Formats: sequence, structure tokens, C-alpha cells
Amino acid sequence: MSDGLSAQLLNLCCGLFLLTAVGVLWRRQVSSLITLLTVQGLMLTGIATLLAAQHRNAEAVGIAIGIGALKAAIIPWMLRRVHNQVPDARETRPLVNVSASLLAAAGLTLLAYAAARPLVALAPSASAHATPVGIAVVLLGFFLAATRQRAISQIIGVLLIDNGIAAVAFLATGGVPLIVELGVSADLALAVLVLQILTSRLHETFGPTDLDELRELHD
Amino acid sequence: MTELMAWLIAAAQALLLALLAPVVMGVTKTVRARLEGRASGRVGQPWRDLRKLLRKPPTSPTDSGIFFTAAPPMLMATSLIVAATAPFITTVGVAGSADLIVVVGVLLLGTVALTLAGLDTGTAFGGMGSSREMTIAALVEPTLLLSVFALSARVGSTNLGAIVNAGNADPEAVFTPASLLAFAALAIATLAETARIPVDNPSTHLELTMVHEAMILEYSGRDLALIEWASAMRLTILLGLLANLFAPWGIATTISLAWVVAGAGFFIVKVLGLAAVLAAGEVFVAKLRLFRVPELLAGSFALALLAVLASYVLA
Amino acid sequence: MARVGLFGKILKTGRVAEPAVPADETVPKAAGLGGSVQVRHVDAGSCNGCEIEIGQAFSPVYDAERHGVRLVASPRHADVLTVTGPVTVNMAGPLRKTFDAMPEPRLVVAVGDCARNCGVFAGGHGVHGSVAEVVPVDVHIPGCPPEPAQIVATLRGLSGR
Amino acid sequence: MTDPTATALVTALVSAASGATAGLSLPASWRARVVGTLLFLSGVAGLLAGLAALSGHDWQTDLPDLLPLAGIKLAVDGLSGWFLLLIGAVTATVGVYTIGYAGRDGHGPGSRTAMFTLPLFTASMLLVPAAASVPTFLLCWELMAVTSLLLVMTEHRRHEQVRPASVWYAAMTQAGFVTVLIGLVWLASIAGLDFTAIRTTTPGVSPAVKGGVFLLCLFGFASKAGAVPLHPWLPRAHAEAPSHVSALMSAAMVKLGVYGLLRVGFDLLGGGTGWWWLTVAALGALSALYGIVQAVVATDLKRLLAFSTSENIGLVLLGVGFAGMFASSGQPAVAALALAAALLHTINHAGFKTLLFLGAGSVVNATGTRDLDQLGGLSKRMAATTALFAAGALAAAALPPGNGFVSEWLLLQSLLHPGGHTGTVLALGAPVAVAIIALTAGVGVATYVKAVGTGFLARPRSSAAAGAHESPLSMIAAMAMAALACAALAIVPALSVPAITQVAASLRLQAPPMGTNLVSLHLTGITATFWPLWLTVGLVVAVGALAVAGRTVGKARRRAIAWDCGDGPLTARMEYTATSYAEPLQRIFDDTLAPERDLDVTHEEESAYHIDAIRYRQRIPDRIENRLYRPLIVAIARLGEAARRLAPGVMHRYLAYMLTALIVVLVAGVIR
Repeated sequence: MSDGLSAQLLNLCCGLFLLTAVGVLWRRQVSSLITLLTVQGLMLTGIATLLAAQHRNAEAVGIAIGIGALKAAIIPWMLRRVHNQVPDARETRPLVNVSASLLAAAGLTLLAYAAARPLVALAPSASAHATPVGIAVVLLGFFLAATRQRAISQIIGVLLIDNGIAAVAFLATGGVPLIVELGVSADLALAVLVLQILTSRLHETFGPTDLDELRELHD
Repeated sequence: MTELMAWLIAAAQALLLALLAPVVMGVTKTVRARLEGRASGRVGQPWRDLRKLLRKPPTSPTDSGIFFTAAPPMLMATSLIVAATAPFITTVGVAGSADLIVVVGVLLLGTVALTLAGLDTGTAFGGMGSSREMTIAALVEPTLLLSVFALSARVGSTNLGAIVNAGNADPEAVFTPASLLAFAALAIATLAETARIPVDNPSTHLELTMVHEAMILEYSGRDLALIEWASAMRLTILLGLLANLFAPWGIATTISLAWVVAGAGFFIVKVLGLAAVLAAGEVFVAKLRLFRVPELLAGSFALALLAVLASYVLA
Repeated sequence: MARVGLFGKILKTGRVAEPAVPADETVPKAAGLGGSVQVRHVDAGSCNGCEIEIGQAFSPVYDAERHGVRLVASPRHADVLTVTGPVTVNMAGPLRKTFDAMPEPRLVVAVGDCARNCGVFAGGHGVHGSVAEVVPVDVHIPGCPPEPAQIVATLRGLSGR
Repeated sequence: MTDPTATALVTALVSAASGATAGLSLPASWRARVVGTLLFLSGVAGLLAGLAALSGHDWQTDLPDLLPLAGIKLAVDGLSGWFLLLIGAVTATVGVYTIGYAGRDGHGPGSRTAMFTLPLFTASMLLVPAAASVPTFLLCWELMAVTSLLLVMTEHRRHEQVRPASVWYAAMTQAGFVTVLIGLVWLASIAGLDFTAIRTTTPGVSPAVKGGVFLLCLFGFASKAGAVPLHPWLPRAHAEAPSHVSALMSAAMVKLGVYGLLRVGFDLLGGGTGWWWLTVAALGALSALYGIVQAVVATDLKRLLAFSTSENIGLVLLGVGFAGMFASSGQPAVAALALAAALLHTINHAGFKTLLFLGAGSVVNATGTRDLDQLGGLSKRMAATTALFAAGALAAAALPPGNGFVSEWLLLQSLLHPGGHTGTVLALGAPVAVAIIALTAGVGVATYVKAVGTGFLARPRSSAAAGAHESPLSMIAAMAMAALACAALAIVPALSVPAITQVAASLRLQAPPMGTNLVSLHLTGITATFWPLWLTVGLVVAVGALAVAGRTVGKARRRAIAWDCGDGPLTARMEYTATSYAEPLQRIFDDTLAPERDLDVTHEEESAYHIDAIRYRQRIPDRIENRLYRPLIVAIARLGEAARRLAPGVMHRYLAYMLTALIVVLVAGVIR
């Protein structure tokens, strides 16, 4: 694993990582969203393992494997279960049409790069140049959550944000202490679990989990 | 030795004022009667009233408590203390040591004792008189203190003895516009404090118009005597202060016996003169309606404020 | 110019009071008053004729004040209680209360015939009786109404000045 | 830890903490007694800490790990010693009072929460003067605000007005806290967190910034002190809180506003310029006048006492304001005299206001009502409370033998001091201030004569007042303690001169020109001396002699029914009530008070000429509140209504807000 190869692999993972995020914005079917999410989980694991290998830090490898398991396996599995229980979640009816979303995605990525410049200047390691990708994915996740109507797309938005933050953490600092990672992961798992129960309960009581109908609850 | 002498003179001064007070009331009544064409009684009539009242038994209403019985001695005590410590005969030692703000405060304490007694009787007139007396006392206070301010600004201290000595030292300082305005303000305040004509009519029988009299309707016998005597002393004290602060000549500045006696003589003449002027003034003025009194007091307050400003601009 | 006008008038009129009236004989109880008599007046149902005369007694012309006699507002301050008119049914209680409210030594002067023996109103429907039946009377002043000089003489007798 | 101040302060805090735990754990019957005694111990310890600090034992400590970010820093110098003394004394008195007042039944003042929060409240008040760094100060300040809020709400189950009062109290205290927070943090951002650091660097800070910081702190401290434009919480909170809490708040907590002003104004910002202190003096004058005018027409006893607190705080602020003006215009001697007057008035006011509020508590405890128009005739039924309340009223009305008069005399002397009047502002300001103090004193006397006269004397005006009975011994003992303190301060005020010199030194001011001869109060600058001891002795001897002489020589006193013009018996309805007593003054101050009167006449059906009933109702609103606060509240409500449309319950809308906020921040980061 010469340095040049690992650097190229790292760039590949980051590239795919960003691409999957844009894909999530692009696709409408929920099932394709879940597969994109799984791919992104794998890419994140790739980044983690590559960086761990670079720093020859055993603990970081453990973390990478943990993340991989969580992001690529457990969460997609949970999402699939929700997806199967809620038949009408086929179509994520977006508030903002797809082309506008993609333009917004581009704008957000540019903003991420501009905002990350001081961060990149500071960071010691070479891999830090890729940190803007993490920030971009966070912004995209946020955008997804804000503009999609289905409850399940909120969950996916949150997951994207979490992947983005983890990516930033790995790229900028070259590895996150175990405790922090455990904490974050536990939170994430819990969040998804709760959202999953919420969505199924919503479905049982109200039928379509279209969030706009939920407005009547408010008044 | 001079310490004991000073205390003795103070006691003598208090005694002199106590004896002089009814005579001052007698003089005001006589002058007033003469101007109204009446053949007035002798000047000693108030003394005879006091002596008769002292022999009669006091009565107190069933629901009244300690405040009713304690008011006459408190009123007399405050008058005695001011009489002993203010510079009437001499400005040396204890007699000249009183501070003007303390004198104003002690006199106010006497008024408060009487107003509480008025309320303690539980009668409508007692409450009415007490409420009006307090309203007027509250409005007189700014005038009194501002005229004090005007006087003390000229001298640099509110100590009565110092003010009188300063007036003695350079007589023309007494005739500056500041002290004349202060004199006018203090004169109006005196009328209000001692319930004389423009503010209250001491010889009225119609309870609804009374201010001071309404509070003492329930007193009789020696209580009434003490109150009448103390009120007469308050009038004498205030006239004496007016006389000495603005015409300080003849007051004894050393402790020699001759000077003290001369001082006493001068003082008596000045006070009786002022009392006569007061009585004469009363004949020409009618009693103001209660809610015109604040305007009068606001006027005197304005005079006092002008006095203070004048003492800055001119002094 | 009102002030100067008034002052001028005062100087012009000078003394209005007439020479003092000789005093009547005094009452033993009055000795304790020592020349200072404070009078509280109660109208126990009179036709106001006597009131006017008593008012004149204290006016500048008769001037009872020169003998040390003064009208006061409350019976607590008074030594002498002057009562006029036959005591009507309604005024009997209040008259009694006024007399009780006065501190010792106290005297009652019944002014006018009505006070003495109900005068013209004797036997009237609302009349309770003469003053003597309600409160102990020390001096009676006859007349309907009595002269102010007579009232001043009696009061002067009480004050002894 | 051998330093006396430290040991005393620590014992005070420890006994307060143990009081709090006792309050939580003990059964109802024992709770009041134990918490009361522990409170008393804590008060006495605080008092001793103050005395030690005032006699020169300055002490400071630094506990960095207690508070995560900046640590706790405590320092007790002369100024904080003075206020520790004040708060300790008030706490001790209230401690004894709580034993009797909190009762055995365990609800209301005796409930678990009240007994738990009371010692915490006093402990936080002891900590505020001792704080020596911005975070510590703000922490203790907020702890005090929260615990006092809880205490104000102890009786919310029994009276429904307690809730609006608490809402007002919470809103205004927190608003005040926020402004103080902004001010101090702004100052700390420039000059550092620690007070000593601030002291050294402030000379370099630009006057504009110092002015801004002072104004912000002034807003917060003036609202805590209850100065008039910021006072609406005071009459509500004091009227609704249980009396021992009102006593603590009115006598002690309110003074910490003044402490804050002195600490920030003189100590941290180094005296500042003239216009600062002119605003303080103007604020003082306004609250003195408006406070007492509202007090004289108040018929609720505790509302009257609360407005009178506003008035006395006005006088203190007047003193502090003129002290600052004299100091900044180059007359240190007169400045020290004005400061001495203000300081002495804080402790005098603490003395007689505690006595008055505890007296009011005893009355409310016995009769169940605070309305002066229902009370009356208590002088026979509650002799001890009446005598003690009258003594407090004498002091509060600033009449000579009382201690209120001593500090007012000093304040007037400092204003009348001819040396002080250089510059037109002072030359015109001093006489106007004297006039305002005089009018306030005059109306103050009328207020307290009304309170004592209609509240306690003659016949009871309601069955509640008729059935009154004397309060338990511990309440009387507490009131007696406060009365003793007032008497001591009245008769030998010169005792406080060395302490005031120490405080002036810690504020880097000159010692006040006052002689320390115990018998008299002598001002060395101008020939003005006043012998409170001889005056009191003279009065007592004269009154005693006259009374005894009368009884022995004269005839026996006769008791008779009051003269009722001969007809029917005098009933209680014929007595003057508090409303009618203050009616002339209310008519004179009509345009400032603007009472709301409504009169409805109901006629008989048959004809409009026969009147069935006439109903007249008059209410005197708080005009500043209506003119200033009502529009503010309406504006905020409208703002709230508009904001409500922003949150329609749509999930996306909320996420969109968050996203836009994030983007804006990033863009801002990029642009800068």
C-alpha cells in the first residue's frame, strides 16, 4: 500500500462519498435511496480504514470496522424494514423539484469548499484537503431533510448529516477517539430506532405519513 | 463652671418661654380685639384659662389607648426641648446649640403625636383634623427646609447659634434679598405650622372647618391645658426664631449675667412686637379653603427657592 | 386699596364696646373657675330668640369676652352649659349626654322663660319639660328673650372678673 | 483559614446549607424551629464576617475547580463587609421570626420548599457581596433571584394574585439580570474576568465603553433596587410574598442593587464622570417622590411598605448620586459625607423596614387581612406589635429620635455643605434635591401616621380585626431585636463612622469628615453637630416628668364615651379610614396619581328620579406602569402573535430555518 495508491484510493472514496449524497437528492424511489446510503456507508468505512492504515493505529481500524457494520449493515437493514411496512413510501414527493435541488446541491458544495478553506489551511495532514467533502455532505443532508415530505426522507437526511460529520472528523483529524465514535454511533442507532417506531406508529394511526397532513395536529 | 452655667441658662430660657407663651397669646387676642372694636380682656386671660384647666380632671374616650394620653406630654416635651436649645436669649453654650433641621424635626414630632391622638379618639372630627394637619405639615416641610438652606448657604452651617452670630457680626448681610425672601417663606410656614388665620382659624366653633382644633375636641382638663400651653409655646418659638434669625440684635453672645438679662429683655420685646404684627395681619385676611392652602404653600416654596438661588447669584 | 380703606375705617370707628355691665351675684360653685369661663351652648328646642340674644352677648357691642368668658366647640372644654328653650322629647337625651360629657366643676345656665318653665310652649305635644327636670340648673335668666346685657351680667357674675 | 472573616463567612454558609437540608428532611412540626435557629446562626455569623471585614481583615480566596469555566473567586473588603453586616443582621432577625411565623402545620411558609429555599436565599445574598469575579458575581446574583422567586410563590395556592405577581417579579428580575450580564461581560471582555484585573485595566478603557457598561449595570441594579421607572415588581412581590420573605427582600436584597452600583461605579470603573452620577441622582429623586406619593394613597399595608422601600432607595440613590458628582467635580470631603449618609441610610432602612414588615406579618397572621380599611383597634388587642410597629414607623418617618432622621440629617448636611457647590449643575441640583428630600420626608410622615393611626388605633373596622390576638413570642422577640438595632443606630450613630471610613477606603474615597465622639454626630467640615443621645434622653425625661406630675397632682382621669354630638353611638364606620385619610393628599397629587373612579347609579324601575343604589369605586393605578409597561407588554404580545405564524407546525419549515441559518453563518465566515 504505497502512499500514492492510498492517496488515490482516499480521493476515490471521498469522490464517491460526495457523489452518493448528490444521488440521494437526485433519485425519487426510496429503495434506491437506501442502496445509495449503503454505498456511502461503505465509502465512509473505506476512508476510515485508509486513514487508520496511514497512521498504523489499531484502535482506528477497530472504529472503522464498527462504523462499517453500523452504517453499511444495521441502519440500511432497519430502513428496509420500515420501507416494507410502509407501502406508500415509494415516492418521496419533493417540495423543491429535482433540478432545483441539484442546483442547490452544487451551490451548497461550493459554499462548503469556501467555508472549509481556513479549516484546510490549518489541518496538518494531507488528507485534510478533502474535508470540504464532509461539510458538503452535511449541507446536502440538511437540504434533503428540509425539502422532502416523506418522514423516511427526514431519517435519511439525518443519516447523511451524520456521515458528513464523521467524514469531516476522520479527514480533518485523521481518526476520532473510540469513545467519541461510540457515543456518536450509539446516538445514531437510537435516533434511527426511534424514527423507525415513529414512522410505523404514524402509519398505523394516520395512514400516509405525508408530513403536510400532520399540520392539523398543530392547531 | 461654664458648662453648668450653660445648662442653667438653657433651663432659664425654657422657663422664660413657658411663662411668656400665654402672654404672647394674650397679646394677639388683645390686639385683635382692639382692632375689631371690642374692649378686649386683660393680657393675662390665657394664664387664667390654663390655671383653671390644670385643676380640672382629664377625660379620655373608652376606645382610645396610650397614644391619646401620651400626646399632650409629648407635645409639651418637644416644645420645651426646642425652647431650651434654640438661641433665644443667648447663642453661647447649650442654648445656642440646636441645629435648624433638628428643630424642624422635633416640632414635626409634636405635630405627629397630636395627629395620632386625633386618630386614636375614633371620632370623625379627630380623623378629619388629623388628616388635614398631616396634609399641611407634609407641604410645609419643603418650605421650612429650603428657607433653612437659604440661611445656611449664607453662613455655611445650619447651626442656629452660628447663623444668629453671623447675622450679629455683619448686620447688612441680613438685608440681602436672599434672607428677605427666606423671611417671607419662613413667615408663611410659621402661619401654617401654628394653625393661624390664613390656614386655620383658631377661634372657630364650626368643627368642619377646623384643622388643629378638631384633633383636641376630646381633650379636657389638664390634658387640654398642656396642649393649649404647648401650642402657645410653639407659636412663641417660631416667632422667636423668626425674630432672632432675621433681627439678631440684642441677643447675648457671652455668658455674663447682665448680657443674658438684656438678651431676655430684647427677646421679649421682639416676640411681643411680632405677635402684635401677626394679630394685626390676621384681621385683614380671611381663612383660605383647605384646597387653596397648597397654593399658598407652593407660593412660599417658590419664595424659598428664589431665596436659595438669590443666595448663589448675589452672594 | 381695600387694606388701607379697612385700616382707615378701623381707625375711624374706634372702640364700639359699651361700658361694662355690673356683674350679678356669683354662685358658690363658680369660685373654682378663677376668672375663666368657657361656655358650651345647647339649643334644647328654643325658637332661636334666645340664641340671637346670646350671640349679641358675645358681639363687639356687649363683648362678654372682656370678662374672660369664651364660647367653645366641645362640652369637654366647657365649664358652663347654657341651655335655651323647653326641653323637647328628642333633645332630652342629647342634653343629658352633653351635661355628662362636661368635666367637673360644671354649671348650667338656663336662658329664657322657656328654659325656666317651658314658657309659651308649656304643655305642648313635643315638650318633655323644663331644663331643671333634665339637668341640675344653677342660674336662671328670666325674659323672653332676656336682654344681652342681662346674659353678660350673669356670665360676668360666674367669672368674677 | 485563621482569618476571622473567612471562618465567620464559612460558618454562615455551612449553617445556611444545613438549614436547607433540615428544611427538606425534618417533619413539619420541627421544621420551623430548626430552620429558624440555623438561619439565626447563619445571620449572626454573616454579621461577624461583616464586622471582621470592616475592622480591616480583608480576605480573598480562589476555588478554580468549583465552577467549570472560570472558578469561584471570593473577596471580602470594606464595602462587602458593610453589606455582609446588613444582610447578616436582617437574616438573624428573620430567622428568629420564622420560628413563630412558619407555624407547625407545614404548609404555606412552613412548607418543605419554602423552608428549603429560605436558607439558600440568605446564603446567596451573603455570597453576592463576597463575589470577586464576574462569573461568581453573576452566579450568586442569579441564585438569589431564583430562590427569591420561589419564596415569593410560597402561598400561590391560597391567594390567586400571587401568580401574576410572581410573573412580574420573574420577568423584571431576569431582564435586570440580562442587562447586568451584558454589561459585566462586555467589561470582562475588555478588562478580564477577575475584579482585581478589571480594577487595574479600567483606567485604560475608553470612557464611552465605561459609560455604556455603567448604564447597562445601572439598569439592572436599579431594577433590583426597585428605583421607580423599574419598580413595578416591588409592590406586587412584597405584597404577595409571606412577610418574613418581604422583610428579607425589602431590607436586604434591595440593598444589593445599591451594592452592585457602588462596586461597579466607584470600584471597578473608578468613579466615572459627572453625568453618570447625575442620572443616578435623578433616578433617586424620581423614585423618592413617586414612591412616597404612591405609598401615601396605598390602602394595602404591605404595598404601602413596599412603595416606601422604593422611596428610601430613592434617597440612598440620591446620596450615592451626589457622592459621585462631588467626587468627580473634585470635592472628596463632601463626597465622602454624602456616601456616608447613603450607607448609613441603607442600614437604617434595613433596620426599620425589617421591623415594619415583621410587624405587618404579625398583623396579617392575627387578622388575616392586609387592608388598612379593615383593620383598626389593634392597640389593645396586640399591644406589643402595635408598640414595636409604632417604633418602626417613627424611624421610617424620619422623625428625630428615630434612626431614619439621623441618616436624613446627614444627607441634608452633605447637600447644604457650601463648599460642595462649584459648577452650575451642583449649584442648582443641591437645592432641588433638598426640596425633594423635604417633600418626601413630609409626605412620608403622613404615610406612616396613616399606617399607624388607621391600622392600629381606635375601634376595629371589621370582625377580623376585632378577633385579633397577639402573635407568638418568637415573632415579638424578632421584632424587638430589630427595634433594638434601630434604637442603637439612632442613639449612637457615631459607632458607624470607623466602619464607613473603611468602606470609603475600599472605594478609594477620602474618609468622611465626621467626628467619632460617641455621644454626638459631629461634622468637622462645617460646624454642624447633633446630639441624638441628649435629644432622646431629654424627650423621655420631659414626657415622663409631665405624665407623672399630672397623675400625682391633678384629679383622676375619667373614662367616658367619645363626644358624639349627643345622638346615636359612634360606630366604627364613622372613623376615618386609610382612603379618606389620604384623600386630601391624593387630591393635591391628582395629576400624578390619576385615580380611576367609576360611579354607577341604578334607578328604580318606575321612575328615573328614584334611585335604587349608588356604587362608587375608586382605584389608584400605578401610572408609570400604565404609561410605560402596558404599551411594552402589548407590543411584545403583538410580536409574539406575529412569531406564531412563523411556526405553523410544518417539519420542513423548521428544517429549512436551520439550514438557512447554517448557510448564513458559513457565508458570514467566508466573507469576513
